[in-house]
Amino acid sequence: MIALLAGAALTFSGGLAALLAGRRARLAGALGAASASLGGALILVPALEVLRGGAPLTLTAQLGAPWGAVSVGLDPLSAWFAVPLAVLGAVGALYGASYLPAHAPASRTGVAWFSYNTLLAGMLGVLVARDATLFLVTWELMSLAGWGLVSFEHRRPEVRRAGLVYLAAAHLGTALLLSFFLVLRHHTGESALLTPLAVGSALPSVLLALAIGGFGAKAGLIPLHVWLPEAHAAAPSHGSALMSGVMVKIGVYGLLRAALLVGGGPPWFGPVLVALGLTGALVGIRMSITQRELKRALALSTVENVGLIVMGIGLGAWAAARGATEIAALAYGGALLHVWGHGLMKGLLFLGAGSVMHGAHTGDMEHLGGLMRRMPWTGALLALGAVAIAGLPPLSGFAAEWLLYLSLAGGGAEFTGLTAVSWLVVLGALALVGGLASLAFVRLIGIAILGSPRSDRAATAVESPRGMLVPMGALAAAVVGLGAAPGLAVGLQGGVLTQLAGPAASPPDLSGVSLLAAALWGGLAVGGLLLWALLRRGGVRSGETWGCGYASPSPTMQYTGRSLGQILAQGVLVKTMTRPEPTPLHPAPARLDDLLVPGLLGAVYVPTLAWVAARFLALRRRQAGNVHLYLAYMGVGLVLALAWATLSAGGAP
Amino acid sequence: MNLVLHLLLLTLLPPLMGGVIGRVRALVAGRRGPPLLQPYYELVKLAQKSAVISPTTSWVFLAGPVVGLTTALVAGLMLPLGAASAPLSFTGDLVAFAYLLGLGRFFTSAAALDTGSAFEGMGAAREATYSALIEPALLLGMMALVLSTGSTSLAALLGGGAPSPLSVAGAPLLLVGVSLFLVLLAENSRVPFDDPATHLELTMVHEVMVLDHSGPLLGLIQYGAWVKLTLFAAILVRLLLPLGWGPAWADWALLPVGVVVVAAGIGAIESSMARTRLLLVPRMLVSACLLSAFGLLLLAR
Amino acid sequence: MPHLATVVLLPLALALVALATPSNRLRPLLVPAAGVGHATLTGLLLWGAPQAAEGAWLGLDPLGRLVLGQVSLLFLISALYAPGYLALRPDRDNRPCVSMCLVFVAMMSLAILSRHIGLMWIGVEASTLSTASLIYFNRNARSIEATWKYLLIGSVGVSLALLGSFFLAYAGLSAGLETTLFYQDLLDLAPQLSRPWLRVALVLLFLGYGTKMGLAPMHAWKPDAYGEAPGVVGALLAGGLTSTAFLAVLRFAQLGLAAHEEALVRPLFLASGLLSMGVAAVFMVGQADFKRLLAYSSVEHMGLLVIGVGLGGGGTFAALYHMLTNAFTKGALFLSAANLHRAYGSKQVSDVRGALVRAPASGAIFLLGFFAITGAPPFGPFMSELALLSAALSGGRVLLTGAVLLLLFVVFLGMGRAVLSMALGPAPEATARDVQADSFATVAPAALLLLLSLALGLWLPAPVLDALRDATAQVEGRP
Amino acid sequence: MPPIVDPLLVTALLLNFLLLGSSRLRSLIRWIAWQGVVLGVLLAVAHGDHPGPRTLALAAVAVAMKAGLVPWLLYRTTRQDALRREVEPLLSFVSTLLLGGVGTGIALAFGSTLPMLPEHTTVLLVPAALATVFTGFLLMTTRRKAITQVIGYLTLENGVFLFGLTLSEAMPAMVEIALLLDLVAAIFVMGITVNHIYRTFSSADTTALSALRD
Repeated sequence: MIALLAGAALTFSGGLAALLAGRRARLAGALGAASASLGGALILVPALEVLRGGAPLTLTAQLGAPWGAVSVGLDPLSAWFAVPLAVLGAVGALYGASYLPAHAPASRTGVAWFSYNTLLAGMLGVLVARDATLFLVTWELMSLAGWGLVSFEHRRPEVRRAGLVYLAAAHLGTALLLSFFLVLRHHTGESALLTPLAVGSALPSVLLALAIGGFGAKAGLIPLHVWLPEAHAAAPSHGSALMSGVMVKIGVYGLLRAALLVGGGPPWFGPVLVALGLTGALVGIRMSITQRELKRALALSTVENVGLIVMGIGLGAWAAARGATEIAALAYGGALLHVWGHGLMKGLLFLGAGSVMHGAHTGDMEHLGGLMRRMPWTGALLALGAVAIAGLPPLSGFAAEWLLYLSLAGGGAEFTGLTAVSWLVVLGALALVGGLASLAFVRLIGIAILGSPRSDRAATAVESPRGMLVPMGALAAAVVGLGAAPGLAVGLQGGVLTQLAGPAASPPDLSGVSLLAAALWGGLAVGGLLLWALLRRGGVRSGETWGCGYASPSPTMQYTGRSLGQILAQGVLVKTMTRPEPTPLHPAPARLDDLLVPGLLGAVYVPTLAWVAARFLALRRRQAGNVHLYLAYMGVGLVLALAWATLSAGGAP
Repeated sequence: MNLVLHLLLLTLLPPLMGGVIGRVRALVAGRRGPPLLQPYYELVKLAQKSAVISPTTSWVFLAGPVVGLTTALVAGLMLPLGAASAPLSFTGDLVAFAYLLGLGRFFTSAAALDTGSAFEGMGAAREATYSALIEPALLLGMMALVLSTGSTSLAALLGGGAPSPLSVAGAPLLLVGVSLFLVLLAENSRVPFDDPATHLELTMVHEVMVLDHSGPLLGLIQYGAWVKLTLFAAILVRLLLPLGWGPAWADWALLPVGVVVVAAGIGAIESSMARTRLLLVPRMLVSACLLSAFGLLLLAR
Repeated sequence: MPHLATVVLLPLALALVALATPSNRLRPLLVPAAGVGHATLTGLLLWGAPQAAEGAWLGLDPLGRLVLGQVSLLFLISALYAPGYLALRPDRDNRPCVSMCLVFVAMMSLAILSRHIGLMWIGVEASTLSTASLIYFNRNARSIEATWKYLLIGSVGVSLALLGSFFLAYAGLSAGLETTLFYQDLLDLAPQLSRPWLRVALVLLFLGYGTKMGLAPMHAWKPDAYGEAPGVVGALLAGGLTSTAFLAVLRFAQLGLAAHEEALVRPLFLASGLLSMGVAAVFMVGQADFKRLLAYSSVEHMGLLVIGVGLGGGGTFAALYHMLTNAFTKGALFLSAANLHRAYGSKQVSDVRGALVRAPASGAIFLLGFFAITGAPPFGPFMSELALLSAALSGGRVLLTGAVLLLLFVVFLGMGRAVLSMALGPAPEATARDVQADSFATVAPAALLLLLSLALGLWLPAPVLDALRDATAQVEGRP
Repeated sequence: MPPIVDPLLVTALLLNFLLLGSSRLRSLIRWIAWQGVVLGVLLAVAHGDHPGPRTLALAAVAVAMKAGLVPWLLYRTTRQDALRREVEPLLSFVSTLLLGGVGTGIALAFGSTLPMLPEHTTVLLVPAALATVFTGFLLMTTRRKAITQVIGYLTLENGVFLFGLTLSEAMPAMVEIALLLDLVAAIFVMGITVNHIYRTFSSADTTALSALRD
């Protein structure tokens, strides 16, 4: 436990030192990166140790007045989430060391590192906190550090807007969490996170509802996901990698912890989580297809994947509630494996996107293209990440979805009546999400990386330095490794599964997936050799791409990101193309904004807040600034109070 | 021995499908049509030709055909073709089957986009969107089989030992069968969804993606396409025909015949109707999904 | 062990000295001198823990000790700010400002120490009059208007308090007891006081001293006064005067509780607290002037304090703890807001852009102060608000907790939009008008106050904790 | 309470109505001075027939302040604003008078609910005090000029002081003098502020003072 806390302390102090290093950017970078990676290592060792079956670590300290007894612990569930935190934190730090100098003014590098390291330390704090006050403090510290990262490049107005939306969502989440812990403390008299409750009356439902709201706001569950796309697009790439890869998972961790605390929870908990998760997945991937900016598309894919994870947890809870432990183990196993898998893949993709923006100085897909030839390593790594996150076989994304499919199939077969039907419908929807995901990432890779460059910035793109490619390579290796041998990771889930689905649960067997991966890699090697042989024999000639004999083909003739997603956007699911109606009399400037995807934020939240603000403004006119009115208010207040005092007290002597 | 027979069937049978379809189309149109072994000749010819590669492309352009073929073959390994069970089978490999084809499709689309031509982009967009919409139909159809036989491994579902699904559940599986046939047509870009014989780039879906592939690359792609067609036909055959009652050689013989019959059916359909309007295709795909979903609901009740 | 009165007489003496000293440059130095003197005297008094002698005019009970300590510490740190600030305004003759500031502190100390209600009234009234000239420091049309409104509403409030004191005395008289205005005697006689007189007296006193606290509906002077007064005066008002008025309100709450009048005291406090928070929330959304924004934030936190007392038990402890944390955080905010006002030459939120770039130190303090005051954890206000909310919920008041959380969220949105738009973004190029950049003298006190708020959040030292516990016990009437 | 107190209280009530009704500033100051005198006499007479030297001195100081110093100060300030000597009311005179009447009625009703000491029961002291307070409040909220608001505040103070008479034993002399000094200080500061208002706005019309608003 001490090593863990030492890791967190080292990371935080490194960040602080980087902040104090002020103008000396290189020193700040070195300090921050070294402390983050070292801290990561210090966290990884005990986490793996606990996962491998070691006894859960606990530590209780008696602090001063406002804190009272503070207890800290690392059980398999926390350890499971600590591993991606450590890995991605360290890798992101190394990447940031060479990414930041080009993207951050020397004076503010310290701020970036302070935010990054505090985010790391805060997240670890949340994972190990075992009582309400420490949990809330580390949780808010994490949110504020996240805000530090999101509004790092605050010179751009959209970054500031993203920062404000992020803060509002974070504050709403914290308010809900505050009431969660207050209700908990009020009913059980103490606020330890470990002791499961006796199944009281309405208490579990209230607690879980607050938990879904509070943790969902941070995890990006469907109604509260509006801040996620803008925030992750605004943060520096290694920051958004950490936020997408790990911070949203901390929200999922909180949800699991609440479910554990309440002991499985009421019957509605599973289905609601499945519904929320699935809608989140569908909406997330649907929006991602029509996005134009690279990092926003990736952020929306995070919304989709978190949706899948929460759906997995919902399925697990649902099955556990009905006693089907084996199916619950499958579902929880799939969700937990996806936490690791998605952390690695999304981290790789965001670092790749950062490398693209480093090389081509823009994240807008419509200005990219042709990068595979100019930035071969980044292109290849991004392609690998895309294949993985679309859930396709040989890589790490497939195993988790495979487990989810198995649990759904098992549930469909075992349960009867409405439950079976709903599980099967969910299976169909999961298949649709899988298809849309591969469409989204074919679009991402095909438009941004392949083809010919659509702007001179893309044409003159240059490969990123080794300092950025090596961490991405490490993540890519992890993705391939997890894809080839998911059994290793799932083997470690023993402790967590027993916590979640009861002692009978055992980690599912994934030997088949490894078999498939081996067969596939072998087949690809043979196929490659065959093609190489054929091409060598037949010879290769270079010729212009077939353009129907058009005289002067230009890169702009290529398919664009929007057109690739147009079929979905237009007809099948949601109509988002808007045609401007030119005014009859004097022609007003008409504008075709074919990517007008208002999303929940633009369509719902902002108008309601604006309406409330307008009502407040109308109210304010009452205090019109002249002193007579103020005195009149005082008089009214006085008379009311006096009347109430004399009347309410009745005839008391 | 079974493994050798399985591999032989898997590698040699597919081009025949192409020949049969071509021949049936010709006969219906009153022509003699090309010889049955025409596709084999084409493959050999393409293997010797030299490939023309556009300067805008990268290694993804070359990887497209290879991944397409490999995924089809590996998926083939998972399907029980004859009496024996599939060489590569594990619980839940029906999901792997679907996602393997997804991987193949991912790379062919990426290869199409790599060339940087407007037509190939169009083809890639249509292909990816249509496959995304048809994916639920395939998986729900498979689920119907899972419900009727109880195991999630293809070998058990369609294998020799298992009683023929039709006899077990009858009517609902007919619905699923029709839906799987539609999936077959959509996945392999046959007529109602796409017209392989057209030369108008704007109207194609699958063919336009392979516009720029030439020589061995084109060969690999066509061979992969036929293997995929054979796989889907094999699923359909195992679904409809009861197996496992006769001697082993009968099962081994029954499959090629069944597959050829399915190819003839496809040829008949291709010559009897034209390609539907592009805007209507999503509607047909969704209806295929609903068909298999209803079939499943009837079973799950 | 110095006599209690020295705490009052020292600042008065220095005020006279200030009136006498001719040079405009030397006079501001008297303020920090008074600060140090006042702080040392207070330290000695608090250390020695003298018992309030029977019938004595001045005395230190646990409540008084807590408030005196807080006001003295705040004055010490704000006093360090004064010379730096006055040096920036050589054009203005600071004789009235310095002397009145010292009189103000003296009168506050008098009000805190007095054991006689009439004497306390005089202390509060005199502090009102002395701050009037402080608010008028900028000598422009807006500050004269602010002063007038402050004076008028303040005087009406205080005279209501006087009427309330007389009603209290008469309550004793009409119940046949010997009339007295000594606080200790009233406390002992509390149960026998005649009910109707006592109840009306409590209402009048609560509204009277509530006006000085700035509770709704008597809050209208606060935005004008804090908006127009210079930063250091704003800090002193928001941290000092409000705490003194809160002390008076607490004394009469204690009296009410001793007379078993919970049914009157608690609902009155809760209603007024919620109303204050509601009014503050309404006026903070879309507020154009950031000093008025801070004033409304002060109204909101006064509401929180009064809600705490209205809850009783843990709520009173949380309210007192919140009084400490809020005073220091509010002080830091006002001082840094003054720096920003000078750096940009305007108080409009729309004019201030990129404060982190143009005035990094004050901008950072202002931003961190915003996070602190809206309850971000490492800082003090989070801890006290957490204690307050858990007290509310343990009292079973779910609706109240929900309302408070909702209002806190609305306030966060309103204030967040303004502060973030000021702190972030590129800074416009500095025109000639706003030439006064940050200097050490103007930034250090604000940073010190913020650190104090952070310290209170992280760790409550034993003496402070005991002071809080004794004060709560005293108010709640437990021995 | 000797019987002489009642007529004095009635005159105080009368003065209230005169204050509400007067439309010229100078008459307003004259009535407020008379109210000061009535208050001083009441202070002297309130406790028994032979007032001690201390109360007499206190009464003298009170009269000097309320009837002498303050009206002279107010008179000096009004001289600056030579043009507008009238009292511009926000609410018409008639309605303020009516409100005054209603206020006094409420004060009477409210006074009766409070249990009085035997020797105070006959005297309508509490109602008179409350009525004066209400009149002061009314003057402040319905009059436009700053001077009238100061006078309103003064009437409010007189009302509070009137009520203070009942407690003359409870309040040691020193505190009473201090209270008196404080009131004068308040008037003094208000007077200075009114002068400054004149200098900046060249008129004491407080409705002009409405720049500070949200």
